[in-house]
Amino acid sequence: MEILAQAEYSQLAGTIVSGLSLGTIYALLAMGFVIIFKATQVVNFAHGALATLGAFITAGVAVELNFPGRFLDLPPLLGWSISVVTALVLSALMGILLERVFLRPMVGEDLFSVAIVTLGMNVILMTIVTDYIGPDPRSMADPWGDASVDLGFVIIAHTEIAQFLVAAALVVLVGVFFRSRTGIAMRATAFDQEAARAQGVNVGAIFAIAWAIGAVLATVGGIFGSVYPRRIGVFPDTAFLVFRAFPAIILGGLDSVKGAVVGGLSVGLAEAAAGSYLNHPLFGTGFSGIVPYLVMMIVLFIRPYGIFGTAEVRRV
Amino acid sequence: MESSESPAAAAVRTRTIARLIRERAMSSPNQVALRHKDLGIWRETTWSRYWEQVLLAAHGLLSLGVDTGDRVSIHSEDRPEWVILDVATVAVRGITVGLYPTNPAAEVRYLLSDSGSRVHLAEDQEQADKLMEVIDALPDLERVIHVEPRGFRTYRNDPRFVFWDEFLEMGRSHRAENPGAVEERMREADPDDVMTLVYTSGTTGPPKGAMLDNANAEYCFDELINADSRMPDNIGPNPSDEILTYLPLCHVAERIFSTWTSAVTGTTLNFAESIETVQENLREVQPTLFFAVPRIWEKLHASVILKSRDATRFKRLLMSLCSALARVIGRQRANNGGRHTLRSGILFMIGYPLVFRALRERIGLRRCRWAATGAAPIAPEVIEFFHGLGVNLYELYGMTENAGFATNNFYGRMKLGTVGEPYPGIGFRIDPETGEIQTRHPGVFRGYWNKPEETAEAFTPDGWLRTGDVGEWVDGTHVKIVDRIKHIIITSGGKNVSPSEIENSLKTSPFVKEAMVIGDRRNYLTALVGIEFDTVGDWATRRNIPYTTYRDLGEKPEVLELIQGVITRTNSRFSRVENIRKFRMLPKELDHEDGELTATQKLKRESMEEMFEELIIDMYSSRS
Amino acid sequence: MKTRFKWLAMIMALSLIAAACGGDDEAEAPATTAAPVTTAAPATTAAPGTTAAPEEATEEATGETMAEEEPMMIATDKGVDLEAGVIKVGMLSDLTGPFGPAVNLLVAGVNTFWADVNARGGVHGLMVELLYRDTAYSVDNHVQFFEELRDEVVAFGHSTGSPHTIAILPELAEDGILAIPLTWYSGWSDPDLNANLLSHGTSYCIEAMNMIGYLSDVSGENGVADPTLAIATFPGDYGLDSAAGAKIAAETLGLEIVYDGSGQIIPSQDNAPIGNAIAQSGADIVWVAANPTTLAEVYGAALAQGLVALWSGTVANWSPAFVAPDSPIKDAMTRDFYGASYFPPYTDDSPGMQNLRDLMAQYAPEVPPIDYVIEGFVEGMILFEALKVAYENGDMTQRGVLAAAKSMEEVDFGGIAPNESYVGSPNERLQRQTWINRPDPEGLAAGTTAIGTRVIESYYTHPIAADYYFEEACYKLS
Amino acid sequence: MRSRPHLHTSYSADQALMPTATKKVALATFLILAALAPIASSIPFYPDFLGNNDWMKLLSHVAIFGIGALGINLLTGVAGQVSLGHAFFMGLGAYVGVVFGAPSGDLWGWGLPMWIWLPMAGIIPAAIGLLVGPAAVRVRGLYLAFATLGLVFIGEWAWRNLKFITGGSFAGRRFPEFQLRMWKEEEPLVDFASDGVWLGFEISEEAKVYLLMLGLLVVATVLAKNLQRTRAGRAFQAIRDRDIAAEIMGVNEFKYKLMAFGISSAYAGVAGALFASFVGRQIPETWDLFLSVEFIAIILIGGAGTVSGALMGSAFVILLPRLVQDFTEWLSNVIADGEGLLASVADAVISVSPDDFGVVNILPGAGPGLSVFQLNQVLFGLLVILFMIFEPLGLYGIWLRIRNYWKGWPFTY
Repeated sequence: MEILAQAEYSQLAGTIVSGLSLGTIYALLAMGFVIIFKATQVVNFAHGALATLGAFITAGVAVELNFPGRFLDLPPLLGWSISVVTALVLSALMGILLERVFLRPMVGEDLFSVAIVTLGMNVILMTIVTDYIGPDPRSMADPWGDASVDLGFVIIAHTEIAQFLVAAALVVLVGVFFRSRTGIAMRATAFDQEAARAQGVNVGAIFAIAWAIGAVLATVGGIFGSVYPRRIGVFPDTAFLVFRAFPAIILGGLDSVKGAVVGGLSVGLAEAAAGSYLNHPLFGTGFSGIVPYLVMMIVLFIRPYGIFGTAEVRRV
Repeated sequence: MESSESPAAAAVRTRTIARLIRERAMSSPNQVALRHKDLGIWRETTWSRYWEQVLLAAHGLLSLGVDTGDRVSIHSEDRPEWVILDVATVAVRGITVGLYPTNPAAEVRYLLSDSGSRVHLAEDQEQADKLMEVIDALPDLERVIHVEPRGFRTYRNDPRFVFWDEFLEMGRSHRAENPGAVEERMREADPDDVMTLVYTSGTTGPPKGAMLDNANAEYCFDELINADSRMPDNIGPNPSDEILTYLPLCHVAERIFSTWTSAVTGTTLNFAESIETVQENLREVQPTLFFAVPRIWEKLHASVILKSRDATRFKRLLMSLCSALARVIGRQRANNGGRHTLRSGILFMIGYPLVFRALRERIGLRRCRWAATGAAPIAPEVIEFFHGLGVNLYELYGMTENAGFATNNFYGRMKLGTVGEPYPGIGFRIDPETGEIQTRHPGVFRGYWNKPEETAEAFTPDGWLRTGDVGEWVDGTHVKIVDRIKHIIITSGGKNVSPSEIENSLKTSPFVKEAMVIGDRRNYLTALVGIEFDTVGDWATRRNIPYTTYRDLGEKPEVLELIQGVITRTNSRFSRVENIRKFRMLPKELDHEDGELTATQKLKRESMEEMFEELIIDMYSSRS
Repeated sequence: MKTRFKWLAMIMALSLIAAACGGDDEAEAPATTAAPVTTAAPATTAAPGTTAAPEEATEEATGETMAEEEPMMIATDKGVDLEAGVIKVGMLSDLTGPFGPAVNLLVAGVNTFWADVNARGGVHGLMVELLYRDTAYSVDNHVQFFEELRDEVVAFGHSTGSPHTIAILPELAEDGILAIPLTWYSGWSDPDLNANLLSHGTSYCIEAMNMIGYLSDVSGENGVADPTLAIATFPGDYGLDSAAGAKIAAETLGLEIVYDGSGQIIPSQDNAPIGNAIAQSGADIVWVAANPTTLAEVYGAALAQGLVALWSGTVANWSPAFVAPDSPIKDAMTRDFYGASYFPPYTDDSPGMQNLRDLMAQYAPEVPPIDYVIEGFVEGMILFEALKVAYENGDMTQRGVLAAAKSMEEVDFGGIAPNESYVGSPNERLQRQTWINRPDPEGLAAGTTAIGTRVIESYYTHPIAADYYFEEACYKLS
Repeated sequence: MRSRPHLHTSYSADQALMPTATKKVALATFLILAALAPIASSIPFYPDFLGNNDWMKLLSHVAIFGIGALGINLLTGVAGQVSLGHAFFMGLGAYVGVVFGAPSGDLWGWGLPMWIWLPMAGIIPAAIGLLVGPAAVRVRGLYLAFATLGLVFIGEWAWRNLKFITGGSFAGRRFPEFQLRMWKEEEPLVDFASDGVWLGFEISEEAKVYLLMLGLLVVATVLAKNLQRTRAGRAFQAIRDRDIAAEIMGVNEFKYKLMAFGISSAYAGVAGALFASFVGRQIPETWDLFLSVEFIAIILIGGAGTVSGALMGSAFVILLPRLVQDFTEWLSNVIADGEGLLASVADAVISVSPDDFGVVNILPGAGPGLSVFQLNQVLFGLLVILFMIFEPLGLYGIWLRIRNYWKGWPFTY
């Protein structure tokens, strides 16, 4: 009896851990998506490609280039961190480049036309990334390996702990950023591009910053989506994480960073819970995968603009 | 029905327009007689329905007690009801009095009291409001019919007002009680019955109502409208022709060209929505016969030039080539009496598929087989241009007092710069002393309504009508109009100058809308110029010249320079004494209601000189 | 366009490497060439009799009526141009879809094989030209490209995907065209399906039987008498066929299935709950038929929960990245994993494999030493044989090639794969051998193995598989 | 009035589908030419390749997607409700069709004739669309797009699990063939699923299917075009342009949005059923998000809100990959035969042999750089992007510009 209760307890704990682990990845991807949308009015269908590309760049820097390991003999965590930061800078530049080349000409165009452009970007990026990744997953060479801590009732991998810490730090950083001068300028731009421009905000720079932040967050999400225990390296299917993050984005509200975090975590928890508990044959195969969408649809029915989303002002 | 009458009776009978329309309704009841645009759709009225409506309206008039010789006035834009009431009035031997829709209240008062109208048609609230301002001064006025129901709330309890549909209802019940009453009245019609009073626009003095009787009209039917020879291939107007009615129907030209032509020859009348939409309506209707005043031709001409400037490089190139082509063709034709020469024919075959066909489609004259201009002088370049496009445009000359009957450029014998030859068989002469044109024929009017003195003045002692226009013979066959007698400028140097010739030359520029040449008893000529706001505005926008109002735009140095260019160009065509030395821009757009223009958009020179006295004094005093 | 986005639609038997025996008593097989020797079944065709020595055979068969220098009369219709000396072969490949990376390597093998054949005179002097079409693993593209090539080629060198191949079966039958399916679906043995197909290799179903049987023996040796079994697979023919095999084995051996996740692994979704569930079930043996990333996901989750079991799966699950030096699961995998494959590894020392390695080095030096290319060679060899026989039969029409292919009695791959036969009953032809591999991180690091495994059993057939009698597909595609 | 195209004497004339004789003649010519494609080789000056089976298939594909695009165009282009749920309704239609039309066997199938299963494939999705509609009407703009995206995932889950209908994930099932029967007779009245002789011409199976699809497309187009000029069609546009204003003017927003959902779903269902039968076999994964996105791309590329845009868009999206493929094939031939400037330029970026350097590797298989097939994909993505950047109004915008160029002749407006 007691053993059974113990097992149930640990299943619950395990579910919460894996739900949070999934949720933080969703939250990171959703935050990047929302920041890009908010600042530039672009629905970025290439966000999955950004995540994959970022993770691939990380693998390239850390493993193929072996930077900075080839020059310096640093402790694994420090060395790897430098690799990741380097990769993040490269990803940010990539994001800026993409925005400048493909999306700047579309400023002012219809939302969905712009979305189609990002879809085209997605095709191009994914084709190239897939070609370069090749047939096998590319290792992230993270310093944690398969190490884990056993808390008795639940086992947590070191990568998951790192993931929680990094995600929390990034959420705080984004929060701080939005209170900075640039962040306020970005909020102004999101509110009214013309007015922001009139106030002397360099809207082009804001777009670039938004894409840089979006690409960085996507990369971090991509990295954590590609390490143990989730994966053993980056593979093109990392991109699919973003489609799974869509309900999180909508749930929180398309233009709410806070919503992205809350949405990401709740969707991750709901999905993990469904995976653990809703496995009766009646639910069929893969029910947990649609739970986020069900939750999203119910929320939308009650709050048509998501939990934290701004209700669009309807004018005649 | 007709045939049942005795030939003797038929001989006595006069062919009024009412009778002609009844005949049409009998012979081709289901053909389209009228077309008007209602909520975007051209509604059609057949001849039988047309006649039916006329009959109801006539009965309605009878029920209102309209008697022989009573005046029925119509104050409305062109619309079927105008024509129906007009014909109905003629049917009951009444007299139609037309008012310009732009007539302000004061003029309404004058016209109605002068004519002593008993029944009045006020189209809509606007006209009714004008009427109501002055109605207390109109003791003769008994009933007011209105066509538009909207806005008549305030007059609902006024027993004088009757809505058109109710009016027809009254006619219907009157007909039920008195069947054949209208026919009876029609049978009594006499050639001497005055059928309409056409008020002259009155460039000087108050308008005078010219009386036209049935005999005048009948002469016009036979000799003018049915004169096949004036049209290409000797094919006169016929039921397959389409006419666009858009000039005020109270003007004699439009009445002859629309109502009368349609009644005599069975052509279909298409009513334009308003004068502003003429260009669009033209494209829709693509009339086969088209009469327009010079102002319209100038506008069409200007729009072609303007739009081609906006076109893409290739189209612009093509257009400039084809305009050059059109000029060559036009000149060739003009020199050949309006017919093609071999060379112009070949050139036309090149230009037609490339541009002319599409261009004519765009301006609405693709199917136009005969077009005319009159009522005011026109620049020869414009006629030449349209001839180049293949539009047979002829200038003709006539006036209210002679039922539009004087000269015409007959097909194949046209001469550019003239108003054509006198109609065969009419009395036509140019007074050798004054150069005034005088006519005498059965179409000449009976006299001015209630104005025996003016009537007497209108005729020479030997009974010829004084037209007031100075003319001269060209090649002994054609007549050239120099100007109104009263407008001729005699400079202090003693030279006679015709201002309208110079003014028209100025107005060929798309930038000039109005021009008035001044110089009577002065040392030199000057001009007041009004710009075409749209085109000059467009021109300014292209050059990034900011402007606000009409006045502001007109006073821009760049615009002054532009107009100076136009004047310099015109000066080069005239002798030195006819050159304009100075000019000033008109500070406002001229308007009928402000008294600067007549209802037919002619300059009221005297009032203009009064109004812009300061400008004129400035031109003759300052050194610059 | 749709399928171009379908990155993760995974499935299919990525099982691209494999083997099978065959090389036992046929020792005389020529060691110098990659081309195997075939004997055609004499009765299957009305064409002139063929033997292993084509030139002489032709002369004999045609007798004195034919002048020696006069060329043989060859019937052709589509895809063969005798004057230009070209044979065109269609390739319906997933080059940019979910299996693109693997299929591209496989295709490198195919290209190398035919480059070598053409360099050495082609098929009786006819050069073989391959017309590739990228289906991106979509059924509608597959059908469309089939239609595009249908009248251009003499046969299809491969056709990726089981539902895809089944979709074109009616048209294949209509025209009598031959195709080599690039899947190892057990249903290909069904006479209803294989009339136009030349399947090869051990099916997913039998592979699972061999592996479960083997692991049950290993468990017994380890002292676990009644091991419990957990199954987790993709949906579709690959996953479900292989799950069906595992279940047949479990039933025969009386193993308890404590977790049945057949068809539960969905590549686009979070599969960690499956790993958690397997960990909860406490299974001793786990059978997975998925792909490397989803296996890693399931395995990672179960491992994080502390499960230690014998993990096994098809070759399509395996990636050298598992045991790469910086892999987080290198040690655990080395401890836990058993892999099945149906041909020997690239490093095998058979003469055929030696020749293959030489050719790869000569024609495609940039391609890493990887087992996928073996499948490319196997396909090429089958088709090469079929074309040769058809030529010798004097009928290189589409139907002629099909008939020739279906008459091949013993196709010898020179040790790079088990021999295949295309005559006889399904059960006589059934391939039952499996190679059993263990992870080998040292070998990978040292470069002695390309794929990070070493063979522990060759030509292995567990009694369950040996006794298996084919009646219908283990998993039926309707 | 003959030769007076702008003189409308009634509203029906004003709203006529084919206002001018020129338009009628042009359309009739186009349709006749399209209908003659199967016998292209026996018509002089007609591009022969169009009659080949693979082009017949491609053009049928275009027609089917055209029908589907008309549906999404109605909902998204005309009524302004962006839906990513189109693939769901297409799948639904396909499976309704197969249940009604496929012969019974291992999986559900009632073996009813085509005149039943095809309409049912429209009716039942329309009914489901009406059921889903009320929820969707509440949600606006992007949120609606993502809400309907949920439908696709729920649909995928359903198709995966309804194995007795769909055949299961990555397994799929056969779909009924195009055959016209009165009832369940052995011999079909008209058999589109086998080669035969029609009017003395050898008509292949593919060509027959093409003719059938062409006919259905014409019917679907006429219906769609007709709908746009009805009261409902105008109401849709009013809702799209200014929903509140429309409501104030008495347009019942709820009713018309629902109606748009229903009709669009019916089109999707029919297109789905046709597509499944056309390919012959479909796996549940066909009806995924990317199919929906493809349709949005079709109408955006074609020009949202216009019937001709929907058709041009589907032709573009379906035919572009083929054209890109032919282009790269031609390019590789140019390099292979190798003389001239183009060949050397192309050679610089394309590697034709393993030891050659270049961004693109013309050989399939592993090698340096992108394979030619990957190049196709990149080009496709690039073309879509460039298209949207340079012609945001879509193909219809281009058509409009060409038409206006001539319409305004000799002016520009």
